[in-house]
Amino acid sequence: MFTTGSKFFIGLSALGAVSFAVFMVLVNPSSIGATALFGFVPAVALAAWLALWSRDGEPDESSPAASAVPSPGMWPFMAAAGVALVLVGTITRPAVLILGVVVVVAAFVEWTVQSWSDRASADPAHNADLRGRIMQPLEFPVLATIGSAVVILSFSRIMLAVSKSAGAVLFIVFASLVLVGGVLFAVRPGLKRSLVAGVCAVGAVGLVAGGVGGASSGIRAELVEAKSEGHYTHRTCGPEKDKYGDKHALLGVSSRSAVIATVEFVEGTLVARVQGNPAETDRITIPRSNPSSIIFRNKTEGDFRLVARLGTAPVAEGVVEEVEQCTQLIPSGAEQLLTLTIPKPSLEPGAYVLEVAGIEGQSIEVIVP
Amino acid sequence: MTSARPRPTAVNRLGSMRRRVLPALALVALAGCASNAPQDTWDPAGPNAQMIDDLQRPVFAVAGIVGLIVAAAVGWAIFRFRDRGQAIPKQTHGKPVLEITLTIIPALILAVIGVFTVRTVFDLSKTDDTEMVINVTGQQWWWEYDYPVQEEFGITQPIITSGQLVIPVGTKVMLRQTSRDVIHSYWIPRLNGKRDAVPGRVHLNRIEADEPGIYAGQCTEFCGLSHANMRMEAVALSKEDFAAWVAQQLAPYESPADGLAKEGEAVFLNQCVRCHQVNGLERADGSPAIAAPDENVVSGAAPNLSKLMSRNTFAGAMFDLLTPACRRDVWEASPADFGSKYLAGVSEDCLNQTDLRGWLRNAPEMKPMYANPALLAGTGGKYRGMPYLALTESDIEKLVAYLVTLK
Amino acid sequence: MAELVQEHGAQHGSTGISNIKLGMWLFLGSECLLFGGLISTYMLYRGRVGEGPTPMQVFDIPFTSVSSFVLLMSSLTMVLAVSAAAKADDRSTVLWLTVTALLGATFVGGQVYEFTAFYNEGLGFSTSLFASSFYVLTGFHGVHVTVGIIMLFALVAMVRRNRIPGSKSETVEMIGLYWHFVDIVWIVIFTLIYLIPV
Amino acid sequence: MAIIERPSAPATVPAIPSASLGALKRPVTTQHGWRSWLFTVDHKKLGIMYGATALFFFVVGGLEAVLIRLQLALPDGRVLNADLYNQMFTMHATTMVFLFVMPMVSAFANYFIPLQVGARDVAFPRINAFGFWAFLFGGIFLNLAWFLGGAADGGWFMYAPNSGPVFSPSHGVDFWALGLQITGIASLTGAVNLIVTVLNMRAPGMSLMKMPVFTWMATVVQFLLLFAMPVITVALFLLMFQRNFGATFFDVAAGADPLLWQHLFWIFGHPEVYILILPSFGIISEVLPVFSRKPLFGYPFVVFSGAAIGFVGWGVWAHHMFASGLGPVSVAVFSVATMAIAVPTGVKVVNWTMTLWGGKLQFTVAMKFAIALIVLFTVGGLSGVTHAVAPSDTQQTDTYYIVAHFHYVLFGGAIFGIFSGMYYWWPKMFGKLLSERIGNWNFWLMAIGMNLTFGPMHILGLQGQPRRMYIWTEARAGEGFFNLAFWNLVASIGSIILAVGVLFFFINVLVTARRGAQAPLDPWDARSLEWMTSNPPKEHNFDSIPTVGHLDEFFHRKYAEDHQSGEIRKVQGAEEILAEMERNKDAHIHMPSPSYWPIVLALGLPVIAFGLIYSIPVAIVGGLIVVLGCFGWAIEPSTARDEDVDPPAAPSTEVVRHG
Repeated sequence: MFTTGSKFFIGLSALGAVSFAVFMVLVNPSSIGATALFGFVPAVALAAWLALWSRDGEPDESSPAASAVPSPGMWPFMAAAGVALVLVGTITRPAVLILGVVVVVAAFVEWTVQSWSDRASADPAHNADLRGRIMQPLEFPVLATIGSAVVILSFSRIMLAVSKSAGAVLFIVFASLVLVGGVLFAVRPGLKRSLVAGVCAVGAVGLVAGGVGGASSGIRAELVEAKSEGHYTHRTCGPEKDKYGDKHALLGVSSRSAVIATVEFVEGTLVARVQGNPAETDRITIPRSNPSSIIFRNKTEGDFRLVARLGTAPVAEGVVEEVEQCTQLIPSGAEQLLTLTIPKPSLEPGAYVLEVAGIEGQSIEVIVP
Repeated sequence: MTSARPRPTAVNRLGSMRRRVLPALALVALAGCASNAPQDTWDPAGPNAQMIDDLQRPVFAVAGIVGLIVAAAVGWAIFRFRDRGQAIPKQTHGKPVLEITLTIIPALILAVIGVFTVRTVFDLSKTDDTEMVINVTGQQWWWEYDYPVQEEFGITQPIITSGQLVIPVGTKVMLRQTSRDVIHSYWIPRLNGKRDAVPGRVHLNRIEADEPGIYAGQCTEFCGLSHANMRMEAVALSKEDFAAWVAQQLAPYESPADGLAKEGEAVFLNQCVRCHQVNGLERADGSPAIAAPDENVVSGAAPNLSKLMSRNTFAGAMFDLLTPACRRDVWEASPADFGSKYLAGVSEDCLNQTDLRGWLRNAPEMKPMYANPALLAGTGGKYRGMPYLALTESDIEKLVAYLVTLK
Repeated sequence: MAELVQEHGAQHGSTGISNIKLGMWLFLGSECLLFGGLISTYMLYRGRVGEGPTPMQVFDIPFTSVSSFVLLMSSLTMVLAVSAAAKADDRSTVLWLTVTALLGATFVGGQVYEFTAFYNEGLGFSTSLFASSFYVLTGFHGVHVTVGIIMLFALVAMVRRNRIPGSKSETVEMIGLYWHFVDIVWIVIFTLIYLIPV
Repeated sequence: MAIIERPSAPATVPAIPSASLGALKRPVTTQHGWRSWLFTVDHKKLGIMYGATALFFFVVGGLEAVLIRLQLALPDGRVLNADLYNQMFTMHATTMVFLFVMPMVSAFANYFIPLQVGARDVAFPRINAFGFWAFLFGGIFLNLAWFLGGAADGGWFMYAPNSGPVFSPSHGVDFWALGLQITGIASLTGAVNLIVTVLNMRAPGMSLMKMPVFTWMATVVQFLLLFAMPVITVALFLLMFQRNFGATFFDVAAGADPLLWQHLFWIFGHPEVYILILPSFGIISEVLPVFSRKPLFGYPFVVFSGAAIGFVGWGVWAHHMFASGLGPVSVAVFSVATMAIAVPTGVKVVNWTMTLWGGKLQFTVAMKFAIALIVLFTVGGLSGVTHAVAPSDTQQTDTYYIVAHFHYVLFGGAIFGIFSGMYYWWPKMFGKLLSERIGNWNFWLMAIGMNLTFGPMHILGLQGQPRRMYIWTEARAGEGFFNLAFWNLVASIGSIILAVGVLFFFINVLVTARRGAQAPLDPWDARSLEWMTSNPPKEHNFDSIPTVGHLDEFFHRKYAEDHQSGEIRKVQGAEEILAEMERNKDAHIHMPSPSYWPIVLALGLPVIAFGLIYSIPVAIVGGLIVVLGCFGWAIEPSTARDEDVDPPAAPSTEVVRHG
């Protein structure tokens, strides 16, 4: 029952499975080799199954000879287009190359099955049914996935390329078009099929074109700048306002926060309370090398920020830099969490302090034993 | 489960029940139990553990009685209603009144227990009358204790120690617990129930010891490879002895004059200071030698070894610094002379040379730790616990001579 | 849950609800707990931004409002699809299912855009607790919408080729339940994450 | 619902052009051969496969337990090293909970719920098959870690941050998290399936309050699973993202709170305890009445207390965290809530005892296991009450006292119930009675071994020996002959006796399979619907679906009460009842056809998981398998025409497959 072709592929697949197992145990399961072997096994198994099922492509002897005229198909064209994409891809981008390979493979699979089923019997309807039986379980998911991926990707590329406000407008426009189209088609059931198909095709092409255009023009300048300059991740610890970092400071932290101490700036004075001791203090102890979270709460009119001055650290040979960590500028009535890890003990008093930026004479000593 | 010690006044009224049912049950239980188990949960030695004990004894008694009743009922049913050829019984589906009664009775018992439980929970969580604060930091696989400045106890600068927690008797001590790496749990059964030490949080745990002595404990939250070896001991000293201990800890560092110990100091400066701090130790150029441990160790710290020989244990209380005979002498000392024996520290004769040398020779072999360089990819090369240092025998000789001087 | 579709068509059992619909209801009950867990995680961590951006620095409320509205509209079109299926109007069913799927895809496209923008503004997956819990919560929702889109497209294919055994409207309704659920979850997420200031 | 002929299809539904799609035809529906098992969707076959797999994992988990006890028999044990010991106790718990007790419950539930409610199969047979394969592959995946660098070593509770990438650098925890994720999917699908079956597919006349107690308890469990599984799913996802994708959920340096894991874990973990124990309550509520020849005492109380346990079980999770620093208010609340749960549990114990009371007791092995459950579970329940008392719990938690407690509950409770069920239902499943003689050895050795192993742990724990320690030291063992060293040794000896006791069960199975005689139709003079069919049941369960008039329907058909004397007399035997059912055989019985897709779909899951650990492209391959599997499944009708199966099956006269 096993055909020659299938035996070859089955053997190859078994060999692949064995080498995958050996490779995994002896070499390293996370290496690229293991991955490749892993992909190889099902691929060859699929080929084996195809060979087995199509009896190596020999026409079924029991059925009358296949129709002489093969059904018209677009797959030769698709294959050619795929090859073209591969060629373009080799000189431009790897993504295009991969797309081309996928198209070529898909076209060949479809083409093979199509021509095989054309020869299966003399009855075209039966042949078409046969083709559908094998291809539909593959086509459904592939088309659904590609369809949604195209919409999602094209759309997000367009949005990234245009300006922020234009993006939102575009979003509304696109969604409205879809909706309006739906309503239009629904209330006019008599519309010609070709017209509907045409409108949809124009929409799809437009979307893809937009996506390609968006992708090639790149993301908008504003975002590129935010990334390269670290707008929101870089914080200056002075009393002045950072243009980006201090915009929209946090108003509160979760009430269930696990904190080691609470520091409050009440009417111009800085006070601390440590976990387990309700009394106010101006000294808190933090165990060395221990990530410790402190809540800073601003109860004074105006925006203030808590700065932890954590001594100095060598940045290069002979150069030391002050180590400091800070919250954002916190508006009155708001709070923020500051998580510190201090690796070295504070040998002399005042080595580590918590201060409010721009306020003199108010500080809380941090003792690291 | 012996408790010969006189107990403070009964905390709750459930106690009265104890007098009637306990003797019988205690007799059964006593027969099967070890005597003097160091971590016995039924042998309280301080008011917190006592409060728990006063609650749990009646609960156990009630549970035992209920258990006996059920067992007796089942046993009787098995005996009485076995198939002796009797007719098929009437197909009754139950008696709701009986059902409801038998639902309400346990509910009532539980309600009573619940009331006392809630009261004890709140009594145990009281912290406002704390007299002394100690910060406790757990890490793989030992405990660090630091005593913040508390003038009333003569602590004028922070004391950092490990392995043995030293507390004055009759003093309400609050442990502020946290952790540097994973969750640990601090448990000295004879002083109080356990409380987890969670990284990023501070948990409060109040203990108080009635009498001088050593109270054993053990980390009870699974914390990795050497969880079983993460032990601790609480040492209770009389108030005078405690003052002496504080003075001893605060005494300035004395560099050994010369000889083997002096050479040992050099080895220490060369090898050990990378992780271990000895307060007051200075390098040859007069600069203070400060450990920078977070560069090598995941949890970021190694035990502070100042006054090492004033403790009785090392390596997370896994090994004794005392020989077995000397250890027994300290552990079994009467409350009256315990203080002086403990404060004497480790003399050269009493030093447990075998374990200490073994430890210096190859620590990971003595205690399972993630110190194998081959397995450190996940931690970026940082190890947990003490690594193998490849010290020569002569270095070990010198180091032991030096360590003995750290008193 | 497209696989549920086929199982036993539309028999009505002891409860009067068909098996597939009862099964879907139960599954959605379970999903509530899944999102409950993720939302709790987010609520616990939402203020913990560390050195990274805060929510209000990156959020683009007008945009997200629009995309939420689009998702809501897709619920409406889903209802139209169900009613078309109940009237055995295959053409309208297919049409409204497609529109629903397209609106859903638009929403997911918006989310992909949003994530990319946030990433560029410094909010990486491991930047802070807020970032991790935000991406996991909204990402899970996005995955649910995506699965829904694939289910809708599959349903379109199956309706067109008459592959649905048993009652078509029952099946469309079951997928509709899932779709409405995903929408409702989004309303909760949108309110908690975007609208309530931290 | 595979039973009833499809109601007249709406006019809009055209005939399906070709029932089978895809290149492969459908697998055959023969009753024999490996293919009949691999592609089956029959709830009975799946039940047996669940059971066999679960018992295999029981042996694995048992061997792990014996190794643990050998290591701890003497001080400073050298059988295992610390690393291996930590893996051992982690995997012992994981295996026993997720790969033995839970699937064993699935086995019984799968097999007997349709039979007990009078249905021909479960609501979604293919999803049922998928559930089994997902469980099997998940279980294998979990244990693969042993061969790929070491199993998980963080304890089954896997507390963060000890389970993070820094503190557990091997891939063990990854395999653990993803393996549990896969078995979790299995549990979830099973839960949906069984609840729909119970709610929607009961035989005519079977109201909810006429359902057998096992079905009731199993249903409560499915609801617990339905709502508990997503919570652990979230926790496992967070852990997976933390370990493999650099998320910060449990990273304290980023400000995280490690207690988040504990809450998520125990919100799942506590209902999980009831998931493990309630089915066994159900089993013995079937066994006790049968062998007492008396209905269950207070059926509604048993049912409602079971449901009450299910509800209250959600509000007590934090009692696992009394020592973790919750604050006195939470501790007090959870402490009281935990005590409240003792009330419905107590109701059950009372009802079982009262069922025995006044009965005509026959001490078969099944009955012995059931009675032992009452006593042993009571011990475990009462020790549970002692640590519901939070202050007392701070002394006991994480000591061997807890180990003793939950083994009395889970071994003395869940596992004894499972064994009771096996002896009781074995003739139903396989048509042969297990030997009572060997069964007695099995029971007594297990009972003695169990008490010797876990009894001393009460003392060990109360005298201060913590759990999860790879060694214990003589220095902390106390003095006297009965010191902790003595009790550790006793426990280890007990574990060997226990293992031998379990071995007798497997001997019994083998002996029965080779030499056992055919069991009579109604060997126990049973009471419920599953006995109203042949042994083993036919593929379609019942020739005609019975109409139910009573709780204990079968009993009431066999026996009648004489109104004058009040005497209970047998009016007809099982043979006559069955013969009558066969006479009234339903004209058309449509059974679902076997399918390839469940196993294909389930196979994709471990591939995805494997890819997440080692290499993303592999995960994509797995994802493709899953997507293709879903579509293949979706376009395959649940029942196939004869010519669509491969090779074409001979048209069966008895069961008509419907195209």
